[in-house]
Amino acid sequence: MTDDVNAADQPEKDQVDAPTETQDESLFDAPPMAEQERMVEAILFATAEPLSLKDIASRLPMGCEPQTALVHLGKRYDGRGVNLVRVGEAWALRTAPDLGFLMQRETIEHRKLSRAAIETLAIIAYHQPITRAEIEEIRGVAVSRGTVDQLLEMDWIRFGRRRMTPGRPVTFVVTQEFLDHFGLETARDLPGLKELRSAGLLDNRPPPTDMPGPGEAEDESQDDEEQTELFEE
Amino acid sequence: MTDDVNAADQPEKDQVDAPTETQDESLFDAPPMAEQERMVEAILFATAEPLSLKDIASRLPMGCEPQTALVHLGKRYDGRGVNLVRVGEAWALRTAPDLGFLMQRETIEHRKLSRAAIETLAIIAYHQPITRAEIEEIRGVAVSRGTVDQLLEMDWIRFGRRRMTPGRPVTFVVTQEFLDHFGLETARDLPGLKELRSAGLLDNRPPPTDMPGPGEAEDESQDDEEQTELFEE
Amino acid sequence: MSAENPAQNDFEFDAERVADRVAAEALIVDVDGFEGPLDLLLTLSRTQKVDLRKISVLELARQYLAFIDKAKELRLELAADYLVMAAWLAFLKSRLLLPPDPAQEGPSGEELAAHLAFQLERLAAMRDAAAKLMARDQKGRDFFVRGIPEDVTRVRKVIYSATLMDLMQGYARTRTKDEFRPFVMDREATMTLEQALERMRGLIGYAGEWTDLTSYLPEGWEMDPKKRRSATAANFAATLELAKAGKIEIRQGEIFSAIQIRKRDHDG
Repeated sequence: MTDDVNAADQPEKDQVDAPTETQDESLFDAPPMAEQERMVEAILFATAEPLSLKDIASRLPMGCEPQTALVHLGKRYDGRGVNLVRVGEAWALRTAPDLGFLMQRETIEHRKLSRAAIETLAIIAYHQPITRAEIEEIRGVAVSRGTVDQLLEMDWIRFGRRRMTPGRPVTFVVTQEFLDHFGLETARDLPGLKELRSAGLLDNRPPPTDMPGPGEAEDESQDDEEQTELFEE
Repeated sequence: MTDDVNAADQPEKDQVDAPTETQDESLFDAPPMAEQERMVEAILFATAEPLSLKDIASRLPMGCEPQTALVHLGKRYDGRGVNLVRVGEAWALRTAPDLGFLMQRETIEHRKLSRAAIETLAIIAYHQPITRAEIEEIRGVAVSRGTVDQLLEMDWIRFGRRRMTPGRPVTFVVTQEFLDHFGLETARDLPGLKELRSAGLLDNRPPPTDMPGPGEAEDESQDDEEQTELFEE
Repeated sequence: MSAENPAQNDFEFDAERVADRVAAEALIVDVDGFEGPLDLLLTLSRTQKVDLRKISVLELARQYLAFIDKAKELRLELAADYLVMAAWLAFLKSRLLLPPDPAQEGPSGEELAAHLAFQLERLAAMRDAAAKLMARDQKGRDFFVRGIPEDVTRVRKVIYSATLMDLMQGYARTRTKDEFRPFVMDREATMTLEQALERMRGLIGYAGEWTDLTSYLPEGWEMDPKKRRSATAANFAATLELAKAGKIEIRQGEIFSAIQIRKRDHDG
């Protein structure tokens, strides 16, 4: 950062430095540079907005060289918890970017996943890899972008291979994170429908469609294997 | 001039680096002390309010030693345009008082305090914890509700513990904001406190009977204990 | 000027009173400026031009009373505080002037005077301390806080949760295109413990001899395997309850053989 500051400053600095020699002998007896640096430091600390060189100069006693003082200050704060940064044409002291995490305080909120998200997730888990069109077919409703995004963001699903079908649609699969969350070793550990039914979790009535009906009407021969395996009893 | 600045820096850096090695061996993989110092610097820099050691620690990674970091930081800012100051049990960065003249634009216009308010404030600061009746005894007049309200509103005084005397009167004490405002590390640093105490002028000397006064001569004699406690050195 | 001794000649005494009156007149202009009688007394004490510790309380009392007299003369409205203080000072003055009466109760004139002097000194000290306090470097005037505070931002992180059951139910819902219906026991073929117990309590009075538990199965529950299982289990649980309550005895010859019960009070 110091380098930036210095580099950026250089041309201007020369201009400002030039009159220094004459300035020192001037009537106004400017404070020593170390003092000027202190002053610039205090001013930048206390002001509510970044200050231009002109602003700084206008606050300093006559004969000061804010430009030079800024270079010193920049060096002094180089690598510190606070840095001298240039904001457009102005200067400010800011906390170091790498310490931004100290300025945040996380509040964690637990929320139940929406029904749409659970259903989508379940379909992906039971039928992976599965395309969005397939999910919609199973659910009978469109899958909102938000739902998929949420599941992706939670790192419970991810994109799988593209289907070798027209349009090469992307597929979704569940992640390791998903398995960890639900305490599963593999997606195959998910109970099959028959188990759900015999465990009394499902109505005994025969389902309206063939069970399990992976992929339906689609020609994804390469997936059928996994799929069948998944629901085999 | 640049040399001065650098030279001034050098020894401080060495001092700060020193404890790093031992730190690295600690149980909780705490960041090196130099890094902790940067963090404390950033945290204090970012806020206008003094922060307690606990506040600071709560924002640092586990295993950090803010106390030590503060010592290093205090040294680093010693003599700078911004200083590390202690405010009661808390810490803050404040511009050096000798540079106040540069900050006319930042100057906050305080509501002019009445003579009664200033006196009441001083009496509370030097005699805390003190009841309203005692303040009135000292000033020889009733303390108006408005005066106390104003001081409370400015956050310079607050209610302290109740007195264990008949009527359990409430007491007043000064706040951290009071210390911060007047640049006091602790209430013990009040100007002339020692002299006043040794002259016996802070003694709680109950008036002989029949003395007139708005305080109506209440019997609160066992407060000396608290008083001493507060100002003990 | 501060004459402690009351035994002065009349002329001096009068001159002093005149001076007091002049001073009082000057003060009276500013009567609103005083923060109570103690403040007035402190101001008056300044006119003695001595260290507060050496103040003549008697003299002060005289000055104060002169002030009050003057105020009355000018028909000025004075707050009650001032009059109370005047009365008290008049009393103090007499105490100080008269030889001490050994029979008198309470603090002596000197003690009262000393406390008044202490009060004045303390008030003056507090005023001085207040001035010193206000003369200190002050925040927002002499030193300044961070101008661009970067407040701690609250980052709200939402953690969504779902259980395996949610997942399975969700799947079941989509696959059956129907609401998930939790499994409900078919009450038709179930006998509860309560029902069996109720029934057994009624029957047990007749069980004088060892009787097979199976014979207690209610009518209509013996044939259907589901019903029989449920009734047997319920009856068995009921007999355990009754045995526990000391109502019956249970025996079983060997493992898997018939369980028999009988009434407890029939000794066997």
